[in-house]
Amino acid sequence: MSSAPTPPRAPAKGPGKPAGRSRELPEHLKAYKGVWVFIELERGRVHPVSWELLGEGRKLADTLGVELAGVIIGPNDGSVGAAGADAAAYGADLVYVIEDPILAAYRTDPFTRGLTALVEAHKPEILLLGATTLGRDLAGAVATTLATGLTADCTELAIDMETRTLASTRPTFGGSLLCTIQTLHFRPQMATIRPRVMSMPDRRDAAAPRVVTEPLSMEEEQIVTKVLDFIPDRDQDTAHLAYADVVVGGGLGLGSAENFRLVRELAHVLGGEYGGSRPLVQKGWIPADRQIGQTGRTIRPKLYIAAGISGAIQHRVGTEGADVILAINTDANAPIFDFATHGVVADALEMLPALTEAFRRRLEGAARAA
Amino acid sequence: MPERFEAIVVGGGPAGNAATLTLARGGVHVLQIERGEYAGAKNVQGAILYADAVEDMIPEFRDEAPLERHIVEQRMWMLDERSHVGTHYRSEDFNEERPNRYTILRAPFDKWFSATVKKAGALVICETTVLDLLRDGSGRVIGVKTDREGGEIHADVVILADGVNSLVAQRAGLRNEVKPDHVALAVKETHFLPSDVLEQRFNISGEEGVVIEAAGAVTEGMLGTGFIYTNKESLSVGIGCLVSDFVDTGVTPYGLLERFKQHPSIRQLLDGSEVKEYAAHLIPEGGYRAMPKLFGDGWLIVGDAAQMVNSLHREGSNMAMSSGRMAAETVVELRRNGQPMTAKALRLYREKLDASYVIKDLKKYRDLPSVLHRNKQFVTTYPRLLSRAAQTWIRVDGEDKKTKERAIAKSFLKGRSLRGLVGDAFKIARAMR
Amino acid sequence: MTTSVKVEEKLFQNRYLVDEGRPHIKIKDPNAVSPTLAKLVTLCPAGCWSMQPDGSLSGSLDGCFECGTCRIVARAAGDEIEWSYPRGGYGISYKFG
Amino acid sequence: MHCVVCIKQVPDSAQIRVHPVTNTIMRQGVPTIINPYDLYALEEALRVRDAFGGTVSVITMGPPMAEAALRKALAFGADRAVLMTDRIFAGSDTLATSYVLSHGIMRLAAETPVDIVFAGKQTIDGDTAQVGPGIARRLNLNQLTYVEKIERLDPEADEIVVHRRAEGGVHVLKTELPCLITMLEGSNSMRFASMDDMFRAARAEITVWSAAEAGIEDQTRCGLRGSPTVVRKVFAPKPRQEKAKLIEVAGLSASDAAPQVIDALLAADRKLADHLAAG
Repeated sequence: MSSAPTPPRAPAKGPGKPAGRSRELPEHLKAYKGVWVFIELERGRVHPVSWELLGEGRKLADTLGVELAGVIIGPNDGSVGAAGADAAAYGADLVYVIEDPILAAYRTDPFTRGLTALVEAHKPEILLLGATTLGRDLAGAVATTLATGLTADCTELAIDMETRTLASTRPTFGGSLLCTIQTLHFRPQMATIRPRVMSMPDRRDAAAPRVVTEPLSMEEEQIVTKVLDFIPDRDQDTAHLAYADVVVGGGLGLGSAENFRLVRELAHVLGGEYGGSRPLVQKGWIPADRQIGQTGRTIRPKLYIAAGISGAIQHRVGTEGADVILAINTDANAPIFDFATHGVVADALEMLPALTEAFRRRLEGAARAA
Repeated sequence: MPERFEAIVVGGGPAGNAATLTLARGGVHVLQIERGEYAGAKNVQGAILYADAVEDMIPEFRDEAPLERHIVEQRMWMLDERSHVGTHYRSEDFNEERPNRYTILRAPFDKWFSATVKKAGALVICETTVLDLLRDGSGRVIGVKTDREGGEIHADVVILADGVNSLVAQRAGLRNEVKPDHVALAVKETHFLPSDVLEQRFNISGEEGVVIEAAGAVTEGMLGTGFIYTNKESLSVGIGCLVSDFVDTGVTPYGLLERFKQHPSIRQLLDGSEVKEYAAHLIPEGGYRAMPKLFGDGWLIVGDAAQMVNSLHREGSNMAMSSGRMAAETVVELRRNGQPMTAKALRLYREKLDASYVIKDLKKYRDLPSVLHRNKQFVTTYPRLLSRAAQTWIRVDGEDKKTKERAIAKSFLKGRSLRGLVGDAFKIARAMR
Repeated sequence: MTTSVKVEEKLFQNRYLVDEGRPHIKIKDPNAVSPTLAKLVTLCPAGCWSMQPDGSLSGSLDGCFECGTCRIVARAAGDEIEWSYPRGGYGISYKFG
Repeated sequence: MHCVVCIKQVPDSAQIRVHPVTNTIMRQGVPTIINPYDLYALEEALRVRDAFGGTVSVITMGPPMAEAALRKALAFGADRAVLMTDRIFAGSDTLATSYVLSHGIMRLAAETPVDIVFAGKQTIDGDTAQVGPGIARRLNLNQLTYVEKIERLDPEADEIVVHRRAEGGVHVLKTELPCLITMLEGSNSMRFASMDDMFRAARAEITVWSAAEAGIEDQTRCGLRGSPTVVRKVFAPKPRQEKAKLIEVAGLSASDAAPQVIDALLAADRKLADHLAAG
């Protein structure tokens, strides 16, 4: 049987030594300069949250009067270079890069080793990562290794000029409250930010960025975890309401289980997910994992279309986080109109197919033009 | 090998806790089973706690139990649609060393009581529902069956404290279904207010409390009462009527509560409060005549499950504790004398009840439920007559007092006729004898 | 004056541990709705029972208080109702009570 | 197989309300529960034990009242419960918490070697999802977070294959025991425990370890002093006041109204327009 786990590797002593609670930044922490954004590169594609964070990082760097850098860790198949050019186009002054074949697919140990080495060598004061499953996994490991502060799932970042520290705001207690957290006497100040929270910056054509490359001092034999396969979601029809960008929801106003088909069709055209309110689950029109609302899934999409949903408070709690909410209901004073951003007083059974058609024409038009 | 205990108590309310505490202290190997997530999760009450029943078992309860306020003022209101007439009794005497009446919140209180029961050595298991009783060939109860795998548990005696619905006794054929005119459905909300605002509104300070009982037009012709009890930083606001009346009138319980809250005499008391919970529960109202058989071979019934509530005086939880304690004392005595838990031996429980206020009070008011049930005028006609009379008497409008007195007397005669008035007085007197 | 009371707004404040997919109360024949069973629509303090357009009586028991009123009234009128408490720990869980 | 499950007692956040008028945070009567994400971790550990035998230990760091959460975990079927409680743990953020829990797990491992440490994906009150990774780093465990399914487990070969949620799909990962696993919500559903489990839980002794008993020498790494992050303030989000902007469609047929509705939506939010254009 396996031996007892070895005693914990003492985290790097260095900057992690806890200092007193005084406002003044201790001497050895002054060496930490610059704002870094981890560019999440997987299977040759960069997750858009990385560009959103470069936009936010630019603001923080300008406030502090320091440089903004992108950090790219990946295989040496050229995708890292391309990502570096894009990073510059989205505002990065320079990029720190580690390229190595064993970094083809994300694994905790090699990526943590690489990012930790870059931080210890070049000492950023702020390190931002996207709150994706990759970003959160990596951030947790790196923050523990560096024994520094990490705030997760932030929805707002600002600089507290009094202490030149990052003030990150995030939801707590299941989203019913917000709290502002700071890392006063430890560097770097780490934070993960949810996708689609920060706005996407404009892409400007920029010269190739300054690149600082570091080696990954690690061999494949040292890495225990192996990636056997990647199964894309297309194959499984599992509802990913919590992560969807577009959600179309149906309620009792649809009148019957058959009419729920209209909700699925619109969701399909928009490349989004479909779901419904609690009563639909009870009537068996939709499975429980398709339920939107307090006892179902909390959704935070860009667009939520609520068709024939009255908008009971349990439903509001689960959908209020959407950027744009279009409510379609025949009852003008249905509660849903109190928290939707846009409303159409009409019959969902007519509006849904019409919207499906109009969106299909609009999107095909856009596709042909691109 | 199924688990075996000397006694099993079904239910974690006042009756169940009192029984289990007394059994544990009496050295009985006892298991208590509660279906809620914790003791109190499923329990609802106004709630007023009368100190004596608790004090008998836990003399220092005032220092440990979560109590809200001790009651210094009792208001009894008779309401018509736009007014109330009533009596307020308040006395400095109630600011005494060991107050007699408290307002409580049942969830925290039952949790505290349950912790005391555990400390006394009883084994308490929550989140488990007892479905039925186990019997031997001769029909003697020898344990319970729960809704969990491997859920058959044996015991020499089972004390049923599972509340007004008394489902276990029904399923085991020990009693038949509860009747609609033997129970009241009460709905209640907990309204939160900053304690200083609450204290200003009710003219109290510190730990002092006010309770209001309201009857009359607010129950919209149904037999029932409303109440407002002051807690530390909240008000318990509720109203309840006979289930049979709700069936006849078709009034919705939540509509009744909403209109009660809008009544001119009540609205301002709730101004600016935030409702944190809406609850509903049945209350035994059938009194002595609705009580089931209380004991048998290997079983006893206590508390609401035995329908032991004296509704006129709003006494339920104290009767639950007293009956729970007496049932447990019976088992402790029989066990000490080495007697088997047969029906004959368990009759001792009934004898203890008969000798106590429990049966005496229930017998005293055994006709009251039916009298009130058949004479709705006590909650419809009289409130209006009293309110009119009060207004006639108070208004100074040049009419001479003799004429005013005659008008009031005439209104009562017109409202109920001489025979009706005398008849009502006689009925009430007889029912209270 | 009729007060339009939105029951589900009231229930939102309460704490329920819903036993998904295991309703604890069943009307034997929801399509044979006797006059008494029809009264459950106004009688239930949590508004669990509602008449469907096709005349049947349907119950959504997430907000049930387990008070027993529907059982008592149905059986008093001789109607068939399967009534049990939810599984241990599930259902209403009062914070104040 | 010896599985250790880290759980946390948290307020039932669904019950925390913001007063609509005064915007103050109303905390009265909020009960404490086991962090819901931890239940998926506990159920998975119980399934591993059911399949391969061995024991499931549950460990938490918190005030004395956190024992209730351990009692409940035992009631689900865990074999042993450890409460780490000490004044100096108060105010720990996730870094300090993972430091404390790592010592507790090491002491458990000294009694019986630990094969898998399970933790919830995150807590509903802290939501930082770092305690798992923190423990994995400190105890040199292979880290497998956001796991949807354990596909294969071979105790003899100390090998495990899992499905880990990634963007747009799942990675199938193979690694060696001992490892740390955090389960994704919805990956399983908690069992309804047997009567024996309930009895065992009600009678079980909860092991209580102070900092010293858990072998913690460097007390500056615990509690507030060991916590790099500091919560400056907690406040209520401003509720969305304005009502919906009604798009006028009266008199229009649905097919005529639809394009106007789309224009209104795209005009409202650039991100939405970019997203839909990107197809």
